[in-house]
Amino acid sequence: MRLWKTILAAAVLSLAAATSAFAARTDLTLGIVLEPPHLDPTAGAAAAIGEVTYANVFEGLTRIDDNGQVQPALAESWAVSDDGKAYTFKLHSGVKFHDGSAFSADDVKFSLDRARAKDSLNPQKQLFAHITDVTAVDPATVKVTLDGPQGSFLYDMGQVAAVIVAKGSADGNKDKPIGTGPFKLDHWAKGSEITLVKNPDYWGTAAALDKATFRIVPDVAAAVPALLSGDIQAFANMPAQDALAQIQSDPRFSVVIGSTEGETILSINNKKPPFDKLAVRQALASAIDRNAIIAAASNGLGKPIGSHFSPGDAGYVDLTGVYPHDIAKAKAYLKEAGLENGFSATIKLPPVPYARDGGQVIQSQLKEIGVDLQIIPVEWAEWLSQVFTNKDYDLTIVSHVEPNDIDIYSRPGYYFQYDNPKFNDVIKALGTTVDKDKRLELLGEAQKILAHDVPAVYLFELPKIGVWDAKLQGMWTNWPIEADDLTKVKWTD
Amino acid sequence: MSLLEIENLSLTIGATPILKGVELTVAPGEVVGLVGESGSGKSMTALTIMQLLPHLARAEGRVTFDGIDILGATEDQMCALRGDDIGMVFQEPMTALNPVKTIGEQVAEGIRWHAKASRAEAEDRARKILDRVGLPEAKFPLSRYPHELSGGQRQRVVIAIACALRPKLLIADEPTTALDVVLQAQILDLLRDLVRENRMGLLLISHDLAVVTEMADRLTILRHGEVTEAGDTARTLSEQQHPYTRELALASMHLPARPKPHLAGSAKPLLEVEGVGRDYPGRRKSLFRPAQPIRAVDNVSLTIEPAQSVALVGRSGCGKSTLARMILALDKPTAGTIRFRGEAITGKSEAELQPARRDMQVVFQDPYGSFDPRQKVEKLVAEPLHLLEKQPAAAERREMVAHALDEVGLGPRDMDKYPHEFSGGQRQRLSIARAIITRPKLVVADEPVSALDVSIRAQILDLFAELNQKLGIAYLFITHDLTVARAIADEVLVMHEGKIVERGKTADVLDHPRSEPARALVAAAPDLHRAIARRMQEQG
Amino acid sequence: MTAYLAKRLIIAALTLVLASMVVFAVMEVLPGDPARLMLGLNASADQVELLRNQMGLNAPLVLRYLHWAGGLLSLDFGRSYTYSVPVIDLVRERIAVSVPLALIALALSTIIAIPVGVFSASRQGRAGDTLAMGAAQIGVAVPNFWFALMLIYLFAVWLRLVPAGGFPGWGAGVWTALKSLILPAVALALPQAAILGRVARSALIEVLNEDYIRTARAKGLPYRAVLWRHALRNAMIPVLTILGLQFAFLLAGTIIIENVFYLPGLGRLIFQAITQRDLIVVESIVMLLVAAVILINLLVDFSYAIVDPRLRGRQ
Amino acid sequence: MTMRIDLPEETLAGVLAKAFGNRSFLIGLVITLLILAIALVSFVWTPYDVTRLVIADKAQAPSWAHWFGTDHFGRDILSMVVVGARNSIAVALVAVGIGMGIGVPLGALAAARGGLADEALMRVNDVVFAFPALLSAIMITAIFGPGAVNAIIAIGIFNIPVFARVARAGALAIWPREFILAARAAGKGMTRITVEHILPNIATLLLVQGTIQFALGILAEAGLSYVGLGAQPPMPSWGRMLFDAQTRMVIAPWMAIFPGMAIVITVLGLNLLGDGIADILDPKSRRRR
Repeated sequence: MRLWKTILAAAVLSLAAATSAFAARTDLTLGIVLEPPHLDPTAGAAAAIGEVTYANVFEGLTRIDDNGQVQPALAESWAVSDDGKAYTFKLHSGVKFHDGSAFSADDVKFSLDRARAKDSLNPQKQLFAHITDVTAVDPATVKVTLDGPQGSFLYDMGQVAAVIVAKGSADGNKDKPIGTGPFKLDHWAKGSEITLVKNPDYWGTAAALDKATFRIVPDVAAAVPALLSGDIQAFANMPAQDALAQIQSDPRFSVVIGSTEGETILSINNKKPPFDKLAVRQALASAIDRNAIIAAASNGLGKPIGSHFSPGDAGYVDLTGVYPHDIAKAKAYLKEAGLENGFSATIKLPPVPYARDGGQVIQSQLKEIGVDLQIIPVEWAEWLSQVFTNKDYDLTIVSHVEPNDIDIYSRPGYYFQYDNPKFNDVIKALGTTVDKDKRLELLGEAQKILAHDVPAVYLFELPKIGVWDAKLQGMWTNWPIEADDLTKVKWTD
Repeated sequence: MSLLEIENLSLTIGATPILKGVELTVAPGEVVGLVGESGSGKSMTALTIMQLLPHLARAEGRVTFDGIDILGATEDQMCALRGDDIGMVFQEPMTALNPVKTIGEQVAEGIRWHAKASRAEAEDRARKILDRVGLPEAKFPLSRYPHELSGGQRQRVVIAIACALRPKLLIADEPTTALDVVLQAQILDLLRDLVRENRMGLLLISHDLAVVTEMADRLTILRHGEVTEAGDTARTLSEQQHPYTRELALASMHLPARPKPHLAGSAKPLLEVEGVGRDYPGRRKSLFRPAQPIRAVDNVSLTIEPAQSVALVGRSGCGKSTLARMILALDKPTAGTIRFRGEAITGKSEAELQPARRDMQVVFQDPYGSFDPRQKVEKLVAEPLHLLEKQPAAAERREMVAHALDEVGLGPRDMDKYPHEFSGGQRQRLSIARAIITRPKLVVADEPVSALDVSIRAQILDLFAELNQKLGIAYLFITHDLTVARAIADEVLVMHEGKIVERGKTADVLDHPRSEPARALVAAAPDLHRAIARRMQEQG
Repeated sequence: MTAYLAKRLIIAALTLVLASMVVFAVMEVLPGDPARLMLGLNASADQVELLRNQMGLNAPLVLRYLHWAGGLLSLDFGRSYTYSVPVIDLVRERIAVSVPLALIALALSTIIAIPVGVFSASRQGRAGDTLAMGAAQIGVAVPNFWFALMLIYLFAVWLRLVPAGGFPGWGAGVWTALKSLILPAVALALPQAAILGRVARSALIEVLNEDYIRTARAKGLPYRAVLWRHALRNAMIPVLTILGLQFAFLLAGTIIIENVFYLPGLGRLIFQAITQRDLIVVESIVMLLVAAVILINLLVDFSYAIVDPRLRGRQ
Repeated sequence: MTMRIDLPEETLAGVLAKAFGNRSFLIGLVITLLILAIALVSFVWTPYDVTRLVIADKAQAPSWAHWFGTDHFGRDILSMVVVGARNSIAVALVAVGIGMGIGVPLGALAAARGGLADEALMRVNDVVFAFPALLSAIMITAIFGPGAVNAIIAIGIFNIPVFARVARAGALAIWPREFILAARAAGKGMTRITVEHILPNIATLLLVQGTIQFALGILAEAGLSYVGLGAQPPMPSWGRMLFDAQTRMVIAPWMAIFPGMAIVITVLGLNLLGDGIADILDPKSRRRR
C-alpha cells in the first residue's frame, strides 16, 4: 500500500510543476488608491489618469523612461535648428490607433494645435505656450516652430498631457480612450476596476502581458489583505505605511522603495505677517525636524529635501544643511523678528495622510519655540478655493507632484505669494537655455535661492513604495513621472 | 370515581400564599360552581388544574383528573390533556383570540395538533363546532378575523376552541362577566347544552351568585384561598349556614337606601338632548357602491333635571357609550344639539367648553385603564381642578383632594400611592373622587360597577346614592345590568340599536316592560330569588 | 384602498419637490469650485472660468434648477461633471452592488436577531436573557470596520474562501459575485442584528403577557409552538419599523464597509461626488435616496397591514 | 394663565431608596461615574502629556511604561483614552440631547395632531433621514466652521429623525388609552396631555433609543474628522483614535482595541443606567432585592 502512495504523490508533484512551466502567467492585477475621474490625459489634472493610460494606452512624440530620461516614442528621430527654435520630427510608419484609423503627421498637428488653442482645457497648457506653428511636412514628418529656444521642449513633449490623439476620437477619450499604445481599454467598471488588453497590431515591441486590471482599493487598511490574499499582485505605490515591515519579511513579495517628483513642503503665505519677515520663516525652518516628520508621517521612507527639487532628478543640490534642526537658533531668529515669546497661527491640512499626520508633528515641534498652531482640516475642494485661489491661509502642507516644477515660485499670483526678482531672472534664463550643463548650473542656483529665502519649509520627497509579486519583473522603481508603464512588465517563472 | 378530584390543594406564588386546603370534585356530566370574589383564588384553582401557573408558583396536595396525577404530570403530558380532554373558556372575549389569525385557523389548530388531522379535515370539524356554538358558516366563514366579531361572537369562538375535541372536563372562568344579560343567557344555555350532549364535567367559576345558582348542581364558595362552604346549590344558598355565604347573598340583592327619589317635571332641565345622531363611515364593500355609513346613534332626545338619577340601559353595541361621550363633548354628533345648563355645547371650541366641563365629569368602566400608571393619586384626582378659574395653591389642592378621598371612603395617606397599589373597587372609588372634586352638576358613569365583585358593587352603589342625596349630583348611568338600574336610578331609558325605545319610572319599566327589547332584557337578567326557587323545585 | 394609495403618492411627489429644492440650494451654497477641482493646480484662472461656462455653472440659479428638475421628470439625470458619463449609468452600476448587499445584510440580521429575540424573551430576566442582551450591547458598540478586518484576515487571507474585497460584477457569474458580498454583508449585519434583537425581545415580552397566548397554551400547544406561531407574528410591527429604518441606512450609509472591502457601492459614489463637488451626481443620488426612503416607508406601512388584519380596514 | 405642569414628582427619599435597591442602576451608575471621574481627572493630570509626540517610542505594545501601548506618534494611548473621554462623551451626549430635544416634540406633535401635520412632519423626517450625513456635515463646517462644538450640531441633526419616529410610534400607542379620555374630560389641551401623560409613558422607550444613538454618535464623530468637524489635534477623541487605528490594525491592534473597549464599556454603563432609571421611574417595579 505504501508504494502506491509514493507513486501517487510523485505524479501529483510533477503535474503541478508541468502546468506552471510553459504557461507563464500573462495577466496582472494592480492596485491603485484613487480612481481616475476619466481616461483623457489631455482633459483632466488627476494624477490617476496618467497612472493608468501613460505609455500603456496613449503615447506622445517622446517618452519619459523610469530614469526620467527623454526617449523617442511616436517620433522615431528629430532634428533641432541651430537657433533652437525649430524641431523636425521623423515619425514611425505603420502606426494605427486602437480604432484602426491610421496615425499620421496630421494627428500630431491636430493634437498640438488643440492643446495650445485659446479655448483649450489642457491642464498643462503652459507646456505648449511657446509653440507658434505646427506644419505636417509629409505624412511621416512634422515641423514645430517656437517663439524662442525652450530648454525643456523635448522633455515637455513627453509629459502626460502631451499625448497624441486622433481627430475623430479625441472628444470621446474621456470614456472610450483611443490611443496608439501597446494596450487598449477592454472594460471600465466604475468604482471597481479598469481592464486593459494587449493591442494586437501595436507598431512597437509587443507587451508581455495579455491583460492588465487596475483594481481601485481606496482604503489603506484593505490594501494589505488584498495583497496577501492574492487578489492583487502588484501596487506601483502602495499606501502600506506601517504594514510595510510585515510585507518586507514575506518572501512572496518584493518591496522596492523609489522616489517620486512629489516635493512635500510646508507652504507659507509670504505676504501675510508675520510670515513676510525672513527671520520668522528661518525660525520655522530651524524648528522643524525633517527626520522626525518622515518617521511619523511617512513611516521613515522618503529623503529629506532642502529646496523645491526631487533628489532623483539631475541637477539636485543637497541643501538640507542650510537650516539644520536647532531649537536655540530658531528662538534666536524669532527674537531677531521681535517675536521672542512666539505667536499663534493656523495650518490648513488637505485630507491626505502626509498632511494630516505631518501637520500634527509640525504642530508639536513648533510648540517648542512658542509658535501655537491651530489645525484646520479641509477637503480638497475647500483647500483649492480657500488656499490656492483666495490665498486665505497662514500655513498649509501639500506635495507638489508635477515634475520639473521649480518655476512655480516665479508664477505671478501663485498661492505662495512669493515675488523674488533675482529668482525670476534665473527661471527666465533657464527657460531659454538649451545647453545641458548650463541648465544644471541654473537649476542649482534656483535651488540655493529658495533654500536660503525659505518661501516654504522643504520637508521631504514623497517615496514610491513599490510592492509586487516576487516573480514579477519590469515595474518602475521611481516615478519621474506618475505612470504605471506596463510595456516591459512580465512574469519570470 | 369522579372525573376531577382536588384534595388539600395549597398554592404559593413566590412568597405570597394563594390557596390553602382546597377540596373540589367534578363528576362527568355534573356542573360544579366555584364562587368567590376577586382575589379569592378561584382563577388560580383553574390554572392549577391546567398547570398554566406562572414561573414562581409551587402547588402541594393532590389533583387527579381521570386518574392522572396532574401535579406530577410532565409538560408533554399536560400538553396532551389541554385542549383535548380539558377545555378552558376565559373571561375577556375581546382579548382571548389572536388578533392576527383567522377564527378558522385558531379553531382548527387544536384539532390538527391533537387529532393529527389533515388541514381539510380539521377545517371541516372546525366548521361543525363553530356552527354548533351558533356561528353558522354562511354568516361567519372561517376566514373572518376576531376584530370583525362582537364580544358575544368571540366568546362563542373561544367555546368552540375549548370544545372542539369533546373534552371530558370544561373549565369556564367567568365566561359571561363581560357580556350583556341577553348574551349571558344565550352563552349559559349553550354551555348547558354542550355539557348535556357530551356528558362533560363543567367547572363554572363566577363571582355572580345568580348565574351559578341557575347553572350549577353543586357549588363551592372560596374566600381568601380557603373553602368556606360547599354543597348542593339550592340548599346551601337558602340555608346560608356560613356567615360569608349570607353576606354574599345579601350583597347581590342589595338595594341602596334612596329616601327621596327625584321625579321628572319638577324643575328646569339640567341637560337637554334633542334629535342627536352619530354616523360612522362604513367600510367600502366594493369600488363602485359608496360605503353606506353605520348609524350608531339615531335621533335620540332626552332631558335630565338637577339631582335626578337616570339609567340608560341596553345591550352592548346599542350606542349608549357613544351617546355618553357626545354628552361629555368628547365626541361630536353628526346631527342634533345638546344643551347643558341652558347653553349649547355642540359645535363649541375646547376653550368655550371649559365652564361646561367644570359642571360635568365622567366615571369609566375599566378601573385599570382609566388611570395614568405613572402618576400618583394626588395628581390624578386633582386633574379636573385644572378647569377652575382660579388655580388653587398646592396646599389648598392637597386639601381638596383629601376631602374628596374622604367622601369616597379613602384616607388622605392614599394620596402618595400609585394606581397599581389599589384593588379594583378602591380604584372605582378614586374615579368617583376625581369626578366629584369640582362639585359637578352631572356625572356620567359608563358601566361603573360591571367589573366589580358583588360586595364591592353594593358599596359603590351606596356611595353613588349617598353623593346624590348629599351633593345633589345628577347621574346618567350607562349599564346593561338591570339590577344596577333598579338600585340607583329614578328613571330608566332603554336603548336598542341607536334608538330610545322606552322611558319611564324605574319600577314601571323594569316590572312591566312594554317594548320588545326591554322585555328581552328583563327576562334574561339573572335573579337570585327566582333561581333558588326554581332550583328548589327541581331538586324537590 | 386606492384613495389611500393616491394620497400617499401625492404627498410623496410633494416631498420629492421639497427635497429637490433643499438639495439644490445646499449644493449651491457648498464651498469649493468643481471646475477648479477638475483642472487642478496648474490651470489658469481663465481656463477655470471657461470650463465653468462649458458646464453651465454660471447660468442663473433658477434656470439651472428648472433644467435639472425638468430632466428628473423625464428620468434624464444629466451627465456627471467629473465622470462626464450619464448619471443613470453610474448609479445603476452602484445600485447593482448596494441594493443586493443591503438585502443580504438585512436577511442575515433578521435570521440572527429574531431567534435571539425569541430566546431572550422566553427566558426573560434569566441568565440566557442577560447574556444575549449583553452580547447585543457589545454588537452595537463594536466599530464595524474592526469586525470587518477580522473577517478579511480570517476568511480571505488565511482560509482564502472568499476574495478580500472588490466586486467582479454580476456578469462574472452570480455565485462569484455573491461570494464577494458575503463578508461585507456579515460585517454590516452584526450591529443591525444587535439592534433588531433588542427590539424583537421587548416587543415579544409585551405580547407574551397577552390573553391569547394563554388561550393558545390552553389549546395544548407546547410553549415553543405558541412562541413561534402566535407570539412572533404579533410582535412584528415594531420589528418591521426598525427593518425599514435599517434598510434605508444600509443603502447609502455603509461607506466605511464599502471602503474596507473596496466595493463600488452607492456610499462611496456619494462620498466621491461630494468631495469632488460633482453637483449633478450628488443632487440626483439624494433624490433617489429620498424616493427610496419614501418607498420603503410605504412598503413598511403595507407590511403592517399584511401582518395585522386590523389595520387593513383603515386603508 | 401660566402653564403649570404636574409632572410625576417622587419624593426624593422614595426614589433614592428604590434606586439603590436596583442592581442595573447601581452598576450603570458606578461605571458612568468612574468614566466621568477619569475624564475630569484628565483636566489636571494624565500619565503622559498627550500633546507631546515622541516618535522614538512609536507603536509600542502595551507595557509597564505604557499600559495601553503607544500610537503611531508615540503618544500614550491610556492618556489619550482618558483625555478623549471628555470630548467623545460630551459630543455624543449633547448630540443625543439635541436629537431628543427637537425630535421628541416633533414626533409627539405629529402623533397628537395626526392628519396632514403628521403626514407632513413624517415626510420632512424622511428627507432629513435620507440626506447623506457627510453633506450636512460639510454644510455645517461651511456655515459654523470646524471644531468640536459644530460636530455636536452635525450629529444632533442625524439624531432628530430617529427620535421623532420613535416618539411618534410610542405616543400613537398611548393616545387611545382611557386615561387620556379622562384628561380630555378634565379640559386639558393637546400640549398639556402630551407633557403630563404621553411623555412620562414613553420615557423608557426614549431612554433605550438614547443609549443606542449615544453609541452611534461616538462612532459618527470619527467620520466627521474628515471634513474638520470634531476635536482637532492635539485634542484626542475616541472616534479619531479609531479612525487612525484603522490603517494600522495588523501591526498595532492595541491602537483600536483600547478606544474600542472604552466605547463599549461607556455604552454598557449608560445602558445599565438607562435600564435602571427606566425601572425606578416605573411605579410598578417592586424594589428588587
